[in-house]
Amino acid sequence: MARMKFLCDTERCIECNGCVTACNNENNVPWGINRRHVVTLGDGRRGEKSVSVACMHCTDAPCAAVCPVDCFYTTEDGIVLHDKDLCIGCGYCFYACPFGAPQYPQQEAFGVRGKMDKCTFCAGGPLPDNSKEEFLKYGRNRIAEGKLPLCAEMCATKALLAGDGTVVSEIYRKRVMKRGGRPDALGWQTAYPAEK
Amino acid sequence: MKPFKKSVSRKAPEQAGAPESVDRRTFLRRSGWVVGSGALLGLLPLSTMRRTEAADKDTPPQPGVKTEYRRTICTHCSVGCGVIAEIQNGVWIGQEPDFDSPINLGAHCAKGASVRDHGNGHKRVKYPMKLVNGSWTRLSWDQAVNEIGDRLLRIREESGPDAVFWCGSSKASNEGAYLQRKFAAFWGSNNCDHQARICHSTTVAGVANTWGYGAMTNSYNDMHNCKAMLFIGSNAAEAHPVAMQHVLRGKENGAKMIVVDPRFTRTAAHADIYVRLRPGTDVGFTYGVLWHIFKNGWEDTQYISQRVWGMEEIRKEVAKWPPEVVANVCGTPEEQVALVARTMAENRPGTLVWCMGGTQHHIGNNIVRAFCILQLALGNIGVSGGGANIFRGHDNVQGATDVGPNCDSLPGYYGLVEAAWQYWAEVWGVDYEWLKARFDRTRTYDAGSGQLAFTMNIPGIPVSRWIDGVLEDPKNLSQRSNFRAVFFQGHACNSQTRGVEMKKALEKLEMVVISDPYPTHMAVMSDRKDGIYLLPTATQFETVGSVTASNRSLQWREKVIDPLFESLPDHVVLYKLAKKLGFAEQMFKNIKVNQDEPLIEDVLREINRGCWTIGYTGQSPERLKLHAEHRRTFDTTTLQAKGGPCDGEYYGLPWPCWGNPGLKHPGTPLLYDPSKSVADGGLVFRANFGTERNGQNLLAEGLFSKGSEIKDGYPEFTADLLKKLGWWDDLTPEEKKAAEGRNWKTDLSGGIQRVAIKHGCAPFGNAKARCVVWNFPDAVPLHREPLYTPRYDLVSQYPTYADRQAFWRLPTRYRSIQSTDHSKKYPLVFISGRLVEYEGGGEETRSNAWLAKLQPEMFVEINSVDANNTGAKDGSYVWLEGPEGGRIKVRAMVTERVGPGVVWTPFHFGGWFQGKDLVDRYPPGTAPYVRGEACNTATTYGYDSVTQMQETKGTLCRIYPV
Amino acid sequence: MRKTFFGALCLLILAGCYGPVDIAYHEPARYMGSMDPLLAKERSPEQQELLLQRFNKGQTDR
Amino acid sequence: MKRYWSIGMAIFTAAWLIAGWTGEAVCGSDAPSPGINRRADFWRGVREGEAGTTTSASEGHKVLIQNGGQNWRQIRNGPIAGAAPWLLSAVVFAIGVFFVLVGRDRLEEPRSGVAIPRFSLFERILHWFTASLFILLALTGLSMLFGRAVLIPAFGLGAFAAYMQAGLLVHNFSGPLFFAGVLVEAITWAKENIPKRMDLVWFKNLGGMVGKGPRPHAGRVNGGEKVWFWFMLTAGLVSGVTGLVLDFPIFGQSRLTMQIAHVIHASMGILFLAASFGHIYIGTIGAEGTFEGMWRGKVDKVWAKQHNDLWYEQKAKELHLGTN
Repeated sequence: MARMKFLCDTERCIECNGCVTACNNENNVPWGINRRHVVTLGDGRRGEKSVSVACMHCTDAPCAAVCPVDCFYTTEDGIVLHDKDLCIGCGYCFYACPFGAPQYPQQEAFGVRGKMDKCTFCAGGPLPDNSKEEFLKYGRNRIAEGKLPLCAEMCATKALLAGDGTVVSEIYRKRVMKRGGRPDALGWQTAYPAEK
Repeated sequence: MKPFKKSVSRKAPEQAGAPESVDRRTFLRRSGWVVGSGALLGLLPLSTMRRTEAADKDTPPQPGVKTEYRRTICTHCSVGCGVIAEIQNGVWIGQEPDFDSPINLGAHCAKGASVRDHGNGHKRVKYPMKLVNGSWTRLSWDQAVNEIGDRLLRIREESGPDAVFWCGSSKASNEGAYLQRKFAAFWGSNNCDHQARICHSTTVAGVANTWGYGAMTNSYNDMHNCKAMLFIGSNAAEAHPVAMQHVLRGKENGAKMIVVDPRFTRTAAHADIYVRLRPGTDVGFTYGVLWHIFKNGWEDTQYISQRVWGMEEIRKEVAKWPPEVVANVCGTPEEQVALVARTMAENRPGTLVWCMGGTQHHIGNNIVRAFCILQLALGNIGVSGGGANIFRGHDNVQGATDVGPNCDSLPGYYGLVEAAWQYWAEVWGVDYEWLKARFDRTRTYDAGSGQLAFTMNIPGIPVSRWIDGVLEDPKNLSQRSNFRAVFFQGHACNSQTRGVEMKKALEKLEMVVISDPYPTHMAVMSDRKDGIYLLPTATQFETVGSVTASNRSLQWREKVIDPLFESLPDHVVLYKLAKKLGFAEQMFKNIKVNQDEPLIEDVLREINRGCWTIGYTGQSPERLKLHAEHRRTFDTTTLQAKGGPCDGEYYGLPWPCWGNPGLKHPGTPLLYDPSKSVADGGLVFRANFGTERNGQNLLAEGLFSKGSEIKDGYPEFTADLLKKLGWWDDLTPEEKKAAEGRNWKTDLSGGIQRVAIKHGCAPFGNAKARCVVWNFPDAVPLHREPLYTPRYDLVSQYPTYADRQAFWRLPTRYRSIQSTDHSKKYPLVFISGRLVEYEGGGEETRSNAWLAKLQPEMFVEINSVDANNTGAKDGSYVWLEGPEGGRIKVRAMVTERVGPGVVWTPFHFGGWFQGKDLVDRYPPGTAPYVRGEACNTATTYGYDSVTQMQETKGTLCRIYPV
Repeated sequence: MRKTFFGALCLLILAGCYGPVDIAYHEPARYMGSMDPLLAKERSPEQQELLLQRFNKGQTDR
Repeated sequence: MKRYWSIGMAIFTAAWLIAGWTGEAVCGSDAPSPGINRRADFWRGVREGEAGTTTSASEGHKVLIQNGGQNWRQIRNGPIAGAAPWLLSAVVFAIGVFFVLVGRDRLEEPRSGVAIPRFSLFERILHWFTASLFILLALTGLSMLFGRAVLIPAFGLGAFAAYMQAGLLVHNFSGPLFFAGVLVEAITWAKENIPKRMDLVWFKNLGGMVGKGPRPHAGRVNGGEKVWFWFMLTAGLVSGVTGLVLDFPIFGQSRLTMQIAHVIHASMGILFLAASFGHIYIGTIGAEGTFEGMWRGKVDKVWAKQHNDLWYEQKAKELHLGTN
């Protein structure tokens, strides 16, 4: 079975925020939430690089490990999802996540945060696929429709890849060979440490 | 108990003023204890999702409801990305990537990925309105058209037809833009213009005068084949993000990427070589590169001898630009210039990309010609992987330039001479005398250079200068009166310079009509209390039409949704107005009108019938629709269809697509590429400047396109030439009748073009490109210091032009401005540019919640050195003041993106004026989410010596803390 | 006696400093809440094939 | 595997320190050096958690990969979650052993029937206000830490999530109230809890509870109670302040601050709870007659004499009870 992964090719990412907007569009993400964002390091200097990050759907997901109510689950192809009906908005996943993926619709006094929201790899949540309820809580379920996350599908330069990890890394490997450098994809070591 | 509430809220804030969004802490402190027990109550339904969270997701997809897919083209830049819209019950519920489009392959930038929000239209102008006593009053369409029409007719009667300025749009479809030009013609004025004036007008003039056509020569996709790519004054990563897909693939194929820019842009971040230069010194830099090329003998001598005229005179000028001079003038280290020259010479073919950084100068035409000359010297024009890839701005700025509202030309670059008017009167099927009578015939005026002419034959006042058309002393105008009314259809006024004077001009006008989907900066920036009309106008997603991408490909747009609220498409607004003004019947003679809606296909057919000059004749609506349907059959590098019903044709029939649609010309993917026959999309340089100059041959020598029966240069085709060649009898009897006495541009049967192509010849002749444009102020491109220059010491050596009395109907100042040294008081060079999230004046993108949340505030980029010198702290407000007194209040962003001595701002903001947020002046509910100072409030005077392009990439300013 | 007691207490506390420090690979599709129908759907080879095709169509340089 | 994490932790600490020193050096100069792609600098920046620029306004989004999260997870799920049950049961066990070996500290004489007022109504309200909040906080806090391991298998995900949602709310709202209670207690009782030399004697004799030696002297508050007071104040302040940091995520505190605050809060909470077991034991079954002092506000003369002789003498004078 395929293992779904995200990969952002820093040699191609131009910080156009197409992925961010595609996500907002497809999942109707509310104003205060950014399921995906693009970070630029070394801004305005030689060696400047931009990277698009969202939930990386880690093999060993820290969010799932620290969730007090165990609301996370992983699909068979490695997509990390969560159940908003169980989520209590405690913020632990936000502390634990290396990528800043978990977001909350509110951030108020007395720790009121609302239900955590994060990238679902466009795979919805534990509700009937492509139902209205699923859309309203989690956004579009493109995986059930046989499509891949819209951020990657719409990436302006095809820097952001999403899909079967072996295929993704093969494409990336070819690009790296062509460019003559060594592969150094962001977040892979953190999200997908060498499997046992 | 009243807990705090943070700025994170479910809905986009109605009044999301910039400061709140950026300085979160300040906002928190201010918002304080607001929520009350709401936070507690909200949590009561414990384990269920709160309904309120879902409330603003206004268009959820409905399971079980039929989803329709409609295909359109993104309306935000010239790349021409395909968009697939998902529609349920007429509501736009989703957007899918258009993988089959050979141009974007499904890719989108932030703007393209956000277009569905236009289908929500929260911030749109919802019904016609007028400003009465400072408040917006609702009107019906009939009332609005009647009131506007009556006032226009009165102005026309009192002051003549030239007293109205008709501003069209590069964001209209080809058909809409064409009707905007035609409308102005039938109203009786050349005072119509659009964004191309302030975008690439210098390119169009300079490049067309060098080798024939003023358009991008190759395509985005062709950049896969480059060996070198030189970007000067182009920030493709933010202005044309999807083009970067092709650029970066070219780079991965081994191309060397060079970025020359005053600012270290996102594009520069991907470059192999980045070179900083002082704004406005592009000519010097280019000559510096040429100096090395000539010195080392790297120029393509065979190419030059066969295809280029006037290079010797260039050599003389280049000799004045040795490395130390370049380093002094441009501020670029000597070894970097040498490296660029070597890289371009060793990696051929190489392409040269430029955008506003090259064009928006008062010597813009010189700069673009210098770029052309560099490419000619290297033999890079007319080859795959080479070319002058001039990335254009708006989605249809190419098409609107080709066939739309230009004050100096009729559709298809036919000019304004009497023959051109007669020709178009014939195409339009109207009596030339009737048309002539529509214009001001009371007297003749100074057409510049001393001759007198009627206004029908004098270029109108361009959009960059409309404020002078209002404010200038009428004695100095080459027309009867000042502007008394303006009609802006799809143009943001905050993209034009001299905001303070613009405000004055707006206040002096009798009537301002804004026909736009969103209330623009124009509606709020002045202190007017009445006389502004807002006409809700549909976006291009709510109508059909064709659009020309930067690579000259035409693409068909399907209608995605019905016009929202009471909006009407451009062509319907124009029809209603034409009807009121009494020339609808004449204007729409060849066009079927269905309940006030002209049939778009008929409009395109009329364009096809008339635009022979640029080969807009083969792209019939049927062929364009076929291309859209079978777009997956086109190769993504060559853009040529392999198999399928479009076999052999190029995607979107890039113009020139010669002859009638029946000729099935495949379009021309690369301009001036002689390796293909003309019938297959090959071409040579155009013979547009005669056959000889000073006894020297201007026609090509020993170079011709594949399969040409004339094995040498030849002039443009006319009936006489056909007869001389003995090809006259290849015409059918009907064609002969139509072609008699005509040439390839005016033969309405298309016979001359057909026969020329049949014999392998280009209808426009086969000539050399010229490096010396003798009809321009500077025949050989020269460097001249900007009017407001930081290097005043160089003014004596590189002075500007003398002032001109009648230039595009207006006095235009050069020396009188440069004669004052402002560099002491205003030491910083001020340039502007694009943000990826916004576009143009930015109203529609700043009204888009998904984009607005990404860039919530206007800012100025300032180097840490200047920040320390001026006391500007990162994230704090500063005043940026231009030497003409306009000033803007913006946040400082201290960054190394700009070098010392240069500051940069984005130009998309509006809704503030000199420190004041004008939010309460917008009609209720229409204020954009994000508002900010328009950078052009602080920009200054300065216009190109050929096209009146404004000088925004190189003025001065000073900065001081608020 | 007192020393023994405190010693035992310290040992007990130290013994408590044990946690699962291995990487906890979460078993896929083990989810104790209400069922996500996607999990069953994803198992079908057709769905997997569909996704792969989509990938090759959309995300490769063509 | 264990080594993996300790190495990771070491690298993190080192990187954190280095980032602080060399943050500027990473940026380097702007001198254009054509053809050089400073890839290494970029990845070093990422590893060091260097902040970049982003259009997202969300907390932490400027950093690409934060290493703190994994460390926080390891500390919380490892030592804290691992040691806490052992510590708590060890304390309970120790009290049990003490109870079996030493037994209740009974009144040495029969009750006299003479009641001496010990705690005012205000003091008692204050004590029970704080104490009940403490119990609520302890229960909900423990549920956050151990509910997943203990309660979910027993009650199921849904029921636990519903309980925990309410529990979190209770914890978040009662925390600041408890903190306030602690502060008022501190003001009320600080003066009489100032340690004195005789408290040392009290400790030497283990409060006279063990063995048959003479009872040590004590004022209104004996040495053991003083220790508890100061511990309570420290633990209350520490868990209170860290709790507020976590409870009000609206002042722009960083993720790292909250991670550190959480570790301190959880550890302190567990220690507080463990210590409170001793207090509860002594206050209820551990020493006969003590509970009524806080419940009814009065103690028997015998109790007072036995436990707080100096205070008793003073009280006796005030109340003219005579020396017997």
